[in-house]
Amino acid sequence: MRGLRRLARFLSIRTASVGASLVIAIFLVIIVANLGGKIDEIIEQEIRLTVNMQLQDPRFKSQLGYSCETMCKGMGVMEEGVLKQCVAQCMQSWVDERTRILMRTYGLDQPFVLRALYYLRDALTLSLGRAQRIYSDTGSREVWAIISERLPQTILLFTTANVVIFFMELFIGLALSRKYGSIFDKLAVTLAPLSSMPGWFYGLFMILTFAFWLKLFPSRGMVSAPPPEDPWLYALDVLWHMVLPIISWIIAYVPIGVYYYRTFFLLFSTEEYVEYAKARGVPSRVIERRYILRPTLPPIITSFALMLIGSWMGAIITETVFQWPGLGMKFYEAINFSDAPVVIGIIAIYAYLLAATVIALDLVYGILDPRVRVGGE
Amino acid sequence: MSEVLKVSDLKLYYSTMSGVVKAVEGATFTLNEEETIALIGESGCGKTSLARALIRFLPRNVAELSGSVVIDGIETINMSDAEFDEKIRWRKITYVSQAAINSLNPVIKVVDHLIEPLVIHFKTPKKDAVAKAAEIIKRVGIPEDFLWRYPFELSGGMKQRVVIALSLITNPRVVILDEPTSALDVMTQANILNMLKELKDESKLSYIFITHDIAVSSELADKVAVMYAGWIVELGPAEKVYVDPMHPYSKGLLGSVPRLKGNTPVTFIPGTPPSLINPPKGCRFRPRCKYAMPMCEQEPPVVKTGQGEYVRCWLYAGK
Amino acid sequence: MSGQQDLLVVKDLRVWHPIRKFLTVAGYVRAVDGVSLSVKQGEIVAIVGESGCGKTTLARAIMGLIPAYSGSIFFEGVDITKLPKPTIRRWYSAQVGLVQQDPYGAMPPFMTIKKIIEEPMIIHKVPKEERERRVRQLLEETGLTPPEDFLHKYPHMLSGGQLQRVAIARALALKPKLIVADEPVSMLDASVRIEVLMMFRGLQEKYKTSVLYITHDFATAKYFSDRIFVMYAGQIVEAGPSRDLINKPKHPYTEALINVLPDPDPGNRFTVKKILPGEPPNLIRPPPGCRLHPRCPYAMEKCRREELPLIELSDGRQVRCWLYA
Amino acid sequence: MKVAGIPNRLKAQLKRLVHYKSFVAGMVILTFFVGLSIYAMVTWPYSEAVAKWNNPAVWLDYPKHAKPSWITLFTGVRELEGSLIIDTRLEAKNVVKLRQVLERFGKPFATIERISIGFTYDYDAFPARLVYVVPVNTTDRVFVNMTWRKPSGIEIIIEKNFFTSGELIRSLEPKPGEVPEFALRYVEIVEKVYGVRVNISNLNPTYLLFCDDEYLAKTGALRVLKGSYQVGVETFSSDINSTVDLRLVIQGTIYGLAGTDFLGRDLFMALAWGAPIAMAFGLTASLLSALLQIAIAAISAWFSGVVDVVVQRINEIFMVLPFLPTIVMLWMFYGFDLWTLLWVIILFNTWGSGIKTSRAMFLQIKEMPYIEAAKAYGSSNFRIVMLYMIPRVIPVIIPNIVTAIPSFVFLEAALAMLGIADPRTITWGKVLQEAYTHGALLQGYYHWILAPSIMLFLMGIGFAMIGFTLDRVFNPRLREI
Repeated sequence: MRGLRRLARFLSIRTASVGASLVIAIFLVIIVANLGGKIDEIIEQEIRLTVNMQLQDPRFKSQLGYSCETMCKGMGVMEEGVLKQCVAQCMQSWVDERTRILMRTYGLDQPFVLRALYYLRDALTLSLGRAQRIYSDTGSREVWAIISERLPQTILLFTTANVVIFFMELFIGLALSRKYGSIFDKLAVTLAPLSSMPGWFYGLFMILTFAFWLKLFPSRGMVSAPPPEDPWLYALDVLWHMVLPIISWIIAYVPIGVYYYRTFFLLFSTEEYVEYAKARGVPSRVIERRYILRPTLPPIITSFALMLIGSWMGAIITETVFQWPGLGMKFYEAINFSDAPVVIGIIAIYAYLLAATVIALDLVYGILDPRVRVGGE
Repeated sequence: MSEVLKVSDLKLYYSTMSGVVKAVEGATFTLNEEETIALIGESGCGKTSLARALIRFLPRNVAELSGSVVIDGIETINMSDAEFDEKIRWRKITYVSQAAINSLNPVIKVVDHLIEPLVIHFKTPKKDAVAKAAEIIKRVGIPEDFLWRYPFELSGGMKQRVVIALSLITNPRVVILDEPTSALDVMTQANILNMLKELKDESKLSYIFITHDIAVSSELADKVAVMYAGWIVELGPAEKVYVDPMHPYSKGLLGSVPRLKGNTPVTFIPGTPPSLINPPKGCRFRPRCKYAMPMCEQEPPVVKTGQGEYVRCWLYAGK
Repeated sequence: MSGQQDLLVVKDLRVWHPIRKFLTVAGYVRAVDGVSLSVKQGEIVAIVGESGCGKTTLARAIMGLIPAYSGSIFFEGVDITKLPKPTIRRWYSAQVGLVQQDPYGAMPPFMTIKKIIEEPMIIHKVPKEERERRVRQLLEETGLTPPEDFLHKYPHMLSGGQLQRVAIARALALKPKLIVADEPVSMLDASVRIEVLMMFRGLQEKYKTSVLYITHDFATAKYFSDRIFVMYAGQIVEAGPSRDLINKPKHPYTEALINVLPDPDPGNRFTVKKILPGEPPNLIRPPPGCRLHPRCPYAMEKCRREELPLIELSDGRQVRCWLYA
Repeated sequence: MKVAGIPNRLKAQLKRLVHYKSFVAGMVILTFFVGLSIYAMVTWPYSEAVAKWNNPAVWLDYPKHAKPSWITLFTGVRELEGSLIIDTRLEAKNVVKLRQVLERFGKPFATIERISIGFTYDYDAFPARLVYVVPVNTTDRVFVNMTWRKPSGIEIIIEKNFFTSGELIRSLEPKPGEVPEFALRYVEIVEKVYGVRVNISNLNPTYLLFCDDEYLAKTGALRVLKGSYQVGVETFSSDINSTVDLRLVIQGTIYGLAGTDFLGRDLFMALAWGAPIAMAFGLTASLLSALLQIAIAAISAWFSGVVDVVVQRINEIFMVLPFLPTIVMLWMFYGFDLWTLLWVIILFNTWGSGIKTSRAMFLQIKEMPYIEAAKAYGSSNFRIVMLYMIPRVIPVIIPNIVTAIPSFVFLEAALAMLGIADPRTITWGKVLQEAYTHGALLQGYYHWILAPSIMLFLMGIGFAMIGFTLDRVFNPRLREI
C-alpha cells in the first residue's frame, strides 16, 4: 500500500516533467519550423484550398455568379466582355475576402507568439491538419489518416524484428557469459564489429543475394500481388515478406547486442551477492534467473524499449529499401514531395511515443526495482 | 571431542597474467567440535584463500588445489563439484561472506534468501522453510517481520545478522566467518561477537574465524593460526599465541597492537610482505625478520610444539 | 605542550544538512549540533566516535568544505565561516592539509605520484624548482626512498601504506599549520598502521603542525593524540587528555565504548561483553534531553527532559552528563 | 556499472594493442583509407573534383554503367575499356579525307567531301553504345550519307539526311518500341544475303553494327564480329566553303577500378573522394559530440543545483524529439550543405541518452575522495572539472569515439538515401542513393551499388575493430574474471 502510493506519486511527478518536456519540444519544433514562415504558408494554402473547394460546387458557383452578375449590372455594366471581366473580378474578390475572414478565424492575423500557441494546441491534440501533396491509401488528405493507416505495418515488422533480436541477444549473451573464453565466446567478440553497419545497409545485400540471385525471398513489399485470399495464407505471405528485412536487422544488431549482454552478465556475475549465491550452492539456473536476470531486468527492459522505439524511427530507410508499406516509406514520400504537414505530424507522433516510452520505463523501474518502489537509497 | 575438520598439507595456486600465485602452501590444522580456530595475518597472506578452498568458493583461475580436506569424516579434496554441492556445501560447512553489506540480492526479500538453502539442499516444503526462517531470524536477534523486507531496508549490522542466519539455517558443523565484523562499528561488532558466542554453544558449531584484527580474534579463538605469505607460520592454543607467541612474525604482529590497558609501547615490523609470485627463498619472513640467520635461506622446518601445535621457524628446530 | 596558543577554536558549531523536498526544506539532518573545541599549536587532538556521529562532517566543516549552519570556526583568530569562498580557496586551503581514509580513492589514478604531490603547490603558485625540490624532500621524509623509485609511478602500483605516505606528503606540501586526518590508518594492516602513525607523528613534530585526528579507534588515539574528544550523535560528550580519558572514562557512552573494545587476551572468549542496547539516534529528530538517554543504563528522569552543556571537571576534563552536574 | 579503467601506462597499453589481430587489421584498413584520401586530394583538388563530378558534360564520352575493368581478370572475356574515340579534327591516323569542289562553267558551285575512318575491333564483348557526331560548318544545306562497313564486307547506310549547319549527334542505344532506320535496312541486307529475316526488336542498335551477320542469320543470336571496320561519310553541299568532320565514340563496357555510373562518371573518383569526406565527417561528429557531451555532463554533475536541473530539462526535451524526422524537417525548411548537416547531427547527438550515462558516471567520480582532496587544497571548479573529472572518463570515451565514427558515416549515408544531401559534395552515401534510385539493383549494375557499399563496409569494420580493441585494452574490466 505504502509502495503503491509512493509509486503513484513518483509516476505523476515523472509524467508531469516528461509532459512539460514534450510540450516544450513540440513548441520548439513549431517555432523552428515557422521561422521561415513555413507553417503560416501551409495554413494559408490550405485555407485557399478550402475556399476554392467551395467554388467547385456548381450550385454555389452559379449562385455566386448570379449575384455578381446582378451586382455588376446594377453598377451599369452591360457590355458582354466588360461584364465577364467584372464578374470574374467580383468572384475573385469574394475568394480573397473569404480567405481573409477564415484566416482571421484561424488566428493568422495575430502575432506570431500567439499563433505558435494555437499550433501547439493543434499539435498536442493531434489535430495534425491536412497534407499538401500526398494522400493516404484510402484517398484522404488528413495527416492523421495517413499516419494511422501506416503505423501498424511499421509496428508489425519492427516489433517482430526487435523481439526476435532481443531474445537472441539476451539468451546468446547469457549462454556465452557462462562460457567465458570458449571458442563461441571468441567468435562473438570477433563478430561484434559487424554491427557497425545499420540494418538497411545489410538489406541491400540481402536483396541482392536472396531476392535477385537466389530468388528465395521477395525483394519488396508486404504481400504478393495479388494477395492470397485465405487469411492464413495471407499471414504466411506477409511473414515470407518479413524474412529478409528481419534477417538484415539480425545481422546488423545481434552481434553487438550479444557482445554487450555477454560482457554485462559477466561483469554482473562478479557482484558480491552473485558470488555469494554460488558459494551457497545455488544452482546455476537459479543464479541466472534470480541473481542475474532479475536484478538487471530494469536496465535490460530499458534498452529493449529504447531499441524498439528507435527502430520505428530508424525504420525509414529499411522500409524504403524493402518497399515495406509502413510509416517510414510514407515519410520518404513526404520528403520527396516536401510535404511539411506530414513531416511535422510524424515528428509529433514520434514525440508522443518517445515521451510515453520514457514514462513507461519509469513505471517499469518502479515496479521491478524495490529500491524505487519501497524507497530507500 | 570429535574432529569435524582436518586439513593437511593444503596447497592452492592461482595462475595470473604475471605468473603463478602461491596463495596457500602446506596448510595443516584440525578443528574439533565446538571449537574456533582463528586465521590471522595481514591482508594478502592467504587466509581468505585458505578458507574459501575449504568450501570450494574460488575464482576461475585456480592452477592447483591439493592436499587433504576431511570434513566431518569425509575426504572432499577429490570430490567432483556436483558431489561436493550435494554432500558438503551448506550441509556440513557454510560461509559468512566478507562483504555482508553486498552479499544479499537487492531485489528479493530476506525470507527468500533464508529459505533458499533449505529448498535447494533439503527440498523442504516452502511452508516449513518459512517457519524455520522465522525461527532462525529471531535467534540472530532480528524481529520476525523483517523477513518480509528487502535487504536495503536493513542496517549494516542487520544484514550481517541475516547472512549469519543464512549460514546457520541448514545446521552445519563448521561455519567459516570471513571478517564478519570488519565493516561494522565497534558497538555492533561487540554485539555480533556476543551473538556468535551464544550461537556456538547453542548449536554446537565450530568456527573458522578469519580476521586481520588480532584483538577481535581473541574474542572467539580457541586456537590461533598465524599466516604469513601463504604459510601457517604458527599454530597453537589461544592461551599460548596471545600471551607468548613463538614465531618472530607472530611476535611482531602482536607487538603492533595498540593496547587500551597498560602502557606497553607499540612496535612495527619493518618492510612489506613479499609477492606470492616470487617469494623469497627459504623462510618467507626472512627479509623482515630481526632474528634472521644464514640457515633461514633454507626452507624452515615445521617444528611440533605440542598436540596439534607447530611453529615454522629455524629458531625452534631441534628443540 | 600546554600553555601554547590556540590555533583552531570551534565555538558552538552546527552543521545541519537540509532535506529538500520539491523546493522547500522539509527538515535538517543535525550532523554536528553545538560542537565546541580547540586545538593548540603543535597539538594532536583526536575526535573519537562511531560512524554517523558527525565526526567526518565536523572535519569537513573545519576544512571549509561545507558551510556551517551556525557557530564559528576561528583559525588564527579568523572566523572562516564568514570568509567568502575565493578567500578560503586562496588562503585557507594552504593553511590546512587533509589526509583521507581510503588511500586508493584519495589519489587521482591518472596522475603520477610526483604530479599528485605537486598539485597543491601548482595551485598555490610555488615556483617550479622549489616544487621539484620539495617533492623529493617530502618523499624522503615520508620514507618513500629513494624518491626516484616513486616519482613516476601511478597510485595503483603502490601499496596502501605507501599511498597513505603519499597522502601525508601531499598534505604537508604547503607546510600547513593544521592537518585534518580523517581515519588515516583505518584501512591499513595492523603493523603498517603503527608504522605510518609513527612516521606521521615524527613529521608533525618536525613541522610543528597541529593535527586533528578523526578516528573510531580509541587504541590508536591513545598512542597518537594528546587530547581526545568523544562524539555521540552530533555532540561532544566527553573530552580530556588521552590516557586519563581512556583509563577512567566518565561518560556512560565512553565507558561502554571502551568496554567493548578488546585487547588481545585469551580470556576474552569466555566473557560476554556488556553493550548499550539500541542504536544511535536518528539525527533528523534527535531525542530530547541527553541524546544517550534511550540507551543509557544510568538514565534518570532529568536526562529525558533537559539538555545539558559540557561540564568542566576539576582535572581539566569535560563531560556532558547529569551524573557529574 | 562502476567507472572502470585507469588511463595510465599508456605506452605499455599501446604496445599491447599490436598483439591484437583485430587492431592490426583495423589499422591496415585505416591506412588504406588514409592513403586513398591522400591520393584523392593530390589528384583532384577538392573544388576541382566537385566541379568535375557535377558537370555532366565532362563525362559525355565516358561509357555509361561500365563495370570495373579488373572484372575481366575473372571472366576472361576481352572487353573494351573506356571509349574508343576517333575524331577527324584531331587525328589523321586511319583517316582518309577527300575534298572535291565541283565546278560548273569554271565556277565552283558545290563541294563533295568524303571522310573515311578505319578501326579494328577485336574484343569479345559488344561495346555499350556508339555515339557519332558530324560537325558541319556550312551556310547551306548539306546532304550527309554515312556508311558502316563491317569486316564481313556488308555495308550499311546508317545516315542519309539533309542537314544544316551545326552538329549531327546520334547516340545508338536501345529505346523501347523504337527501331532506327538503318536497322531496317540492315535486316533487308541480311535477308538478301542469307535469305533469313531476323528479328531485331528490342535490341541495342549498337550491337547490330558490330555483330556477326552470318551467325545472326543462322542462330538468331548476337556475336561480335572481330576485325577492321570502315566508316565513311560523304557530304554534298552547295556551299563551297563547307567543311565536315566526324567524331566516333565507341563506348566500352568496362572502365577503371570502379566502373562508371549512369552519367559515365568515374566511380573511382567518387570512391576516393568519399574516403576523406567520410573520415572527416565521422571523426568530427564523433569527437565533437563526445567532447561536448562529457563537458556538459561534467559541468552538470559538478555544479549540480540549477545548472543540473537546466541540463536535465534540455536533455529530456531532446530525448522526446525524434532524431531523424527532426533533421529531415530542418533540412526541408532550411536546406543545408554537408557541413551544416554535420553541426546539426553533432547538436542532436550531444544531447540525449549519452549525457545521461556520462552524467551518472561523473556523479560517481564526484564522490571520489580525491575530488574532495583537490577541493581541500584549493583547486578551482574549472581545474577540478578539467583536470580531475574529465581525465577519469577518457579511457571509456576514446574507444567509444572510435567505435562511433562509422555510425556517423552511415548516418550521412542514410540521410543521403532519403535524399537529404548536399547536392554538390561527393559522398559514398550519395553514390549509393543514386545507384539505388536509378535501379542499379533491378538492372544488374551491381558494381555501382557494391562499390560504395564495400567502402562503407570496410570503413565500418575498420573503425569498429580498432574501437573494440581499444575498449578491451583501456577498460580491462574482464581481465580479472
